[in-house]
Amino acid sequence: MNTQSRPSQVAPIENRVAAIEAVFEQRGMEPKPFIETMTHAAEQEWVPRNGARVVAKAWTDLAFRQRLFANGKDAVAELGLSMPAHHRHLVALENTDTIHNVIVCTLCSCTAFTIIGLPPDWYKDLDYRARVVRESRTVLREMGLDLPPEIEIRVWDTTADTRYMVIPVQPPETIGWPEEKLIDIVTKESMIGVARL
Amino acid sequence: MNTQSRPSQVAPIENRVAAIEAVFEQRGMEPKPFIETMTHAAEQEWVPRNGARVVAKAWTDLAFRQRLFANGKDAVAELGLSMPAHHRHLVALENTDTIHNVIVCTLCSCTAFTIIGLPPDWYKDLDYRARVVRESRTVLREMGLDLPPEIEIRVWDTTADTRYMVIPVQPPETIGWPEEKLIDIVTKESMIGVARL
Amino acid sequence: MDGIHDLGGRQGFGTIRYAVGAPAFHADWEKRVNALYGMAVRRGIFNMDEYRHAIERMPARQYLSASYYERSLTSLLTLCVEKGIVTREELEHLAQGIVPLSEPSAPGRTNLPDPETFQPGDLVRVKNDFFAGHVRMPGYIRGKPGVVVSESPRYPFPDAHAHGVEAVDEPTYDVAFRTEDLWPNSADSALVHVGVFQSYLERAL
Amino acid sequence: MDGIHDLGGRQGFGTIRYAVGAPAFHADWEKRVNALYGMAVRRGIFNMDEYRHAIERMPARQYLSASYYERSLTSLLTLCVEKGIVTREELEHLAQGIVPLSEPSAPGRTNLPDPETFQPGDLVRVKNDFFAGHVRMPGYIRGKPGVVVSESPRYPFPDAHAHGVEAVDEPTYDVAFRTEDLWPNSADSALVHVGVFQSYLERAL
Repeated sequence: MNTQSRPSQVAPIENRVAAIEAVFEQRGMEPKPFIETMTHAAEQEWVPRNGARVVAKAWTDLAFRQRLFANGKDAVAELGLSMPAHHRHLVALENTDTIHNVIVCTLCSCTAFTIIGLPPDWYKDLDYRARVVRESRTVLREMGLDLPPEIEIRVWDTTADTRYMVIPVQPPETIGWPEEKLIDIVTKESMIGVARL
Repeated sequence: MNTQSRPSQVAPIENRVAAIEAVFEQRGMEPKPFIETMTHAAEQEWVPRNGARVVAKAWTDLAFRQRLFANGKDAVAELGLSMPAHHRHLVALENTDTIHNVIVCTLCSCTAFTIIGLPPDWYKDLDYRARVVRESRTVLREMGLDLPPEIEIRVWDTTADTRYMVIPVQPPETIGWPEEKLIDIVTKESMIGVARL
Repeated sequence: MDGIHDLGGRQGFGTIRYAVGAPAFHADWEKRVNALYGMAVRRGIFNMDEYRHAIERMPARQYLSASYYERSLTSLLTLCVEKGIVTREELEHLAQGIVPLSEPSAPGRTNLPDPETFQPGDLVRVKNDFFAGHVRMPGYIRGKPGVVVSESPRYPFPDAHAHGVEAVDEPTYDVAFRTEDLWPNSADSALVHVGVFQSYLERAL
Repeated sequence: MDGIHDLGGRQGFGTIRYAVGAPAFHADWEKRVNALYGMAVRRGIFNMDEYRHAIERMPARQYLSASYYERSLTSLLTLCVEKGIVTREELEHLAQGIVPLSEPSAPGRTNLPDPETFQPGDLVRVKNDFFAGHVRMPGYIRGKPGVVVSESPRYPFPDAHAHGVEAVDEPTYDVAFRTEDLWPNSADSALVHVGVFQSYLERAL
């Protein structure tokens, strides 16, 4: 390609990514190890099991549960879990027999990703962002969660840098289970609030 | 193509047009002569010269001008011009030295097309529809019409089936010209209101 | 419906591709689409409100990426399928490919209750009204105050007429809104005149 | 800005492509984009508000047709050009093709005057406020009444922070809105909780 003339076709997306990576490389920013570290974190460290540990502990340890609802960020730190500096607050949302919480970010796709994992594709889709604030019950039903009419819905739109996670209702048949076993039953979807357990 | 299985690619647009034309043909609706008639009308009959005749007459015939502002549809009928049945009203908008009118249809792209001609491409573009109601002076300036601050802008959003046309200010140097010569200086753009003469 | 088509006042759009004497058509198929939908209206297969609504019912991404006449074609094809003129399968067989159609419609509604009659000069307010079907109230005037400038002939109520619902024709009013009321501190100063159906209006207190 | 990104409550969108255990990434380049923008933030090339705003500044059609990580990449590239890290020409040379970027930004603003402090239980109203720059007030709460549920730590005021404008951090309030107030007769009944910056709120009378 002649650098003097502007190209006529949009560059393939892989080329565009490679271009900025090359720029960072040339500027001495050493992007490769950072990409490796970040990708490892995204895939191995920021996993829904973090949030599942929080939930299981909140189910089994009443004092922790109270601390979690009082100050989520401090409480999850007790379990060795951290959040980015700009996430200054974590609000744990308590589902009950009559209240169901669900999380969205209508303006972009913010989440407490270090705790509940990076958001799944559908969470970032325009359809979920547009619809769940206005048609929460309908959308949840379409997603397989048909809530009885006596359960109220609370939708949390992540518009500031406060982050949310849903604490699902513990299934009654699991009362008394050890914490480790409880961790295994908590799903990412239940912590976003599009599923109950 | 096997009719039993669904196709996997979107059909080219020409194919989709040909498909519905073939259906109309099969149903005995005889689309071909209709297409010829309609296309002839769109290209030869619904021309801005119609509106230009209305404007030139309004400039030169005060009684007609008054009838035009009182009932646009009846007035243009005097010149042998007609509008579709669902266009029940034509409002002529008088530009003055202190008022400038401009037409848009934010919800789709409605126009008095039999009078001022089918809308140009940019009139139907999302950019014009989104911007001209909120940033009228800026948009007109970008389009080459830099209105002095003492001229007020009135934007007409065509949301019902009433239709609009702008009657531009007659350029002072053309006062006294014969109607035929005046017709030649009236542009489609000036009757939409994105230009003055 | 609060669809993506309701563009008035939305920001992030760009320079208008303006040229004096710009064409209405860019391809032969566009002329044929323009004629074919006109033929369908002439034949009574659908009316203009149904036509406009079927455009609005296009999936948002398709609406924004399609050209004007592709939107027009999608409406024509959708309504011909919905009205039983042809099946989607037959269209796709004829077109040798997928034929994108609009989404199904929400139910329509009749004229709103307790209509008020207005005179030029009356202060009015657009109702704080939301409706999932076809509506000709652009979102930017919802709840906003304006002044009645004149009355137009009666038209079919679009919220009914686009849905095959029986309704009476009703007056539309030319209502002038100040951009200072529509978008405070965030618009060029102007009056915006909108043709507003009687059902959408209430007297301003 | 009242951009196309402000999707909450907009109609015409479809079924959610939901699957249990759905992935965050679909391709290797997405992971690299996620890391590279994170690196730029970590290095102080831009902050999260600038990042979000540069996504919103994408031309509307591109915004709606791009995938999540393509939007993310476009923001990263735009800001690296705007911050002088690289020129568009160099990017296009390296990428061997056109590199779509976002549109320029409108000016930012500082915290709004006369801030009020609220307590849980207070009735508030979101100001009828319009701003062409970055704003974290979704359009669906504009002018609407709600109840303060709690207060969050102070955050940088996004309308300033996204534009390099000096401003003080300010409280955000968890405000609960009834869908009956947001979209009367046109929504599933629910409470919608939004994190609202102090500058956007006024006391409800």
